[in-house]
Amino acid sequence: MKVAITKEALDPYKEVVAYEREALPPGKHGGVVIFVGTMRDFNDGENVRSMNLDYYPGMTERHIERVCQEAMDEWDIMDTLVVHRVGEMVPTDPIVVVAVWSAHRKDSFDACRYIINYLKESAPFWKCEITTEGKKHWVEHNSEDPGVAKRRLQKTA
Amino acid sequence: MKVAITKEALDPYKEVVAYEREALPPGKHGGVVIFVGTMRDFNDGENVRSMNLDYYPGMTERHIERVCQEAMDEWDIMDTLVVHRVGEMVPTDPIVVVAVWSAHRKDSFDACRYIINYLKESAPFWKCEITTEGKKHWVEHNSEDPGVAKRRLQKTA
Amino acid sequence: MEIKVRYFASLRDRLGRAEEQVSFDEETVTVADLWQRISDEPIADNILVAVNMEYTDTSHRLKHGDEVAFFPPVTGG
Amino acid sequence: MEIKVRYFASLRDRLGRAEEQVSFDEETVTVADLWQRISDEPIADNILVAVNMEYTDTSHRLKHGDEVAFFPPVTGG
Repeated sequence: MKVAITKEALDPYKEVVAYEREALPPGKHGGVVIFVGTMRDFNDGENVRSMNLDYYPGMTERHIERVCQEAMDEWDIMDTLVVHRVGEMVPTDPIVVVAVWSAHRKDSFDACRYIINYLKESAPFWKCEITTEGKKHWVEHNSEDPGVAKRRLQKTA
Repeated sequence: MKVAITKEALDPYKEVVAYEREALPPGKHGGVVIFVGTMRDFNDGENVRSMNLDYYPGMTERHIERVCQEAMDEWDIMDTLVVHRVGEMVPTDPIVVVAVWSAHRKDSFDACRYIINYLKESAPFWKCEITTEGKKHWVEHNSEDPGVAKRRLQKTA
Repeated sequence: MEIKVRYFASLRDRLGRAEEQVSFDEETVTVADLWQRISDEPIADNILVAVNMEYTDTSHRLKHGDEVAFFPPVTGG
Repeated sequence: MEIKVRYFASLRDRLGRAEEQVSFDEETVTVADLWQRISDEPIADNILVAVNMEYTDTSHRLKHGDEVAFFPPVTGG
């Protein structure tokens, strides 16, 4: 299992290939399910130039690792990789890659979806939009489901 | 939509990057779900050296394209890519890559799984194992579910 | 009428050929008639047939220029 | 006891600092007590708290060397 946060530009497939070579026994997994998340154009604020993603060094990794371990416990999978970019990024930049290796593809699909749902909804990241004038605007709610993060935190607390 | 069959060694991520650059408008998709299928070690026949995958040129592509179109109709996805290797291959070789781009990750997961299930269970391919002595042995049944291919064909007929 | 016939996988190996042309003088020819010309044995239960790359069955009536394929159950990729 | 306090995202911007050390002479100190030392305003309903990188609530009792973090609701990656 590998969880990494990077401030550098993310090459998702380089990460997958490197980790597979390093950590997976050759010829044992039947497949890998990968999700690559990319920064979209902004639909609402047309004067937004870039996004700055804040995180809590140490805590963010720990909680992602825990969710990957949950996935390893829940499904019959061989290994997981998460590399997440933080800091300033612009539309079309890859933000995150999740890869799940398994002998059984159903399990890798389910596990990969579980991990990316956590990352997108509940992981300790904070989005800040930066306008063309250089002003910062903190995003208040998760774009997909504003209630999810809070519900999960209440459950955890 | 792109469906390709190749006799050459398959570099799945090169295919994904090239097609995304060529066909996807930048900054519009929020993510891509990818499945890469790899040839596993043989568990049963230890004297098996390689696999030869047969297909029906023209029919195989047509039926995969139809299933990709079904996925485009069923889910809110932007584009699909399938590249499938045929001919002789050895364990650890990538066999197939399926990529589904979407603004909504749930839809890309569902569509990608639908397409790979078809490819693995019902697409017009025939597996032939080649022993270390160079003998050919045609695989009789799909490894995951021997009944699926036949059921689907009966339905289609 | 002229029919192009193709065989795949184990059936191709068993018949010893990948494809052939078959000619008919009759006007009404089905896939079953075609198989009778190809082989002395009855068509096996599990053999699948496609005409012009679409799955069909042995009652399918052929026309000039059709491509007919016979193959064992697919095993997926 | 010494407590390390960290702030993230909009809360860090609002307080104008990313982290600080806070000392207590008292033996019994909760997260709520800590917040009182940090700010004159009551803690906002939506502010989350973690002690040693685990989510908790303001009734959590602190010990020497704890790292306490306050932050707004996470928005995901």
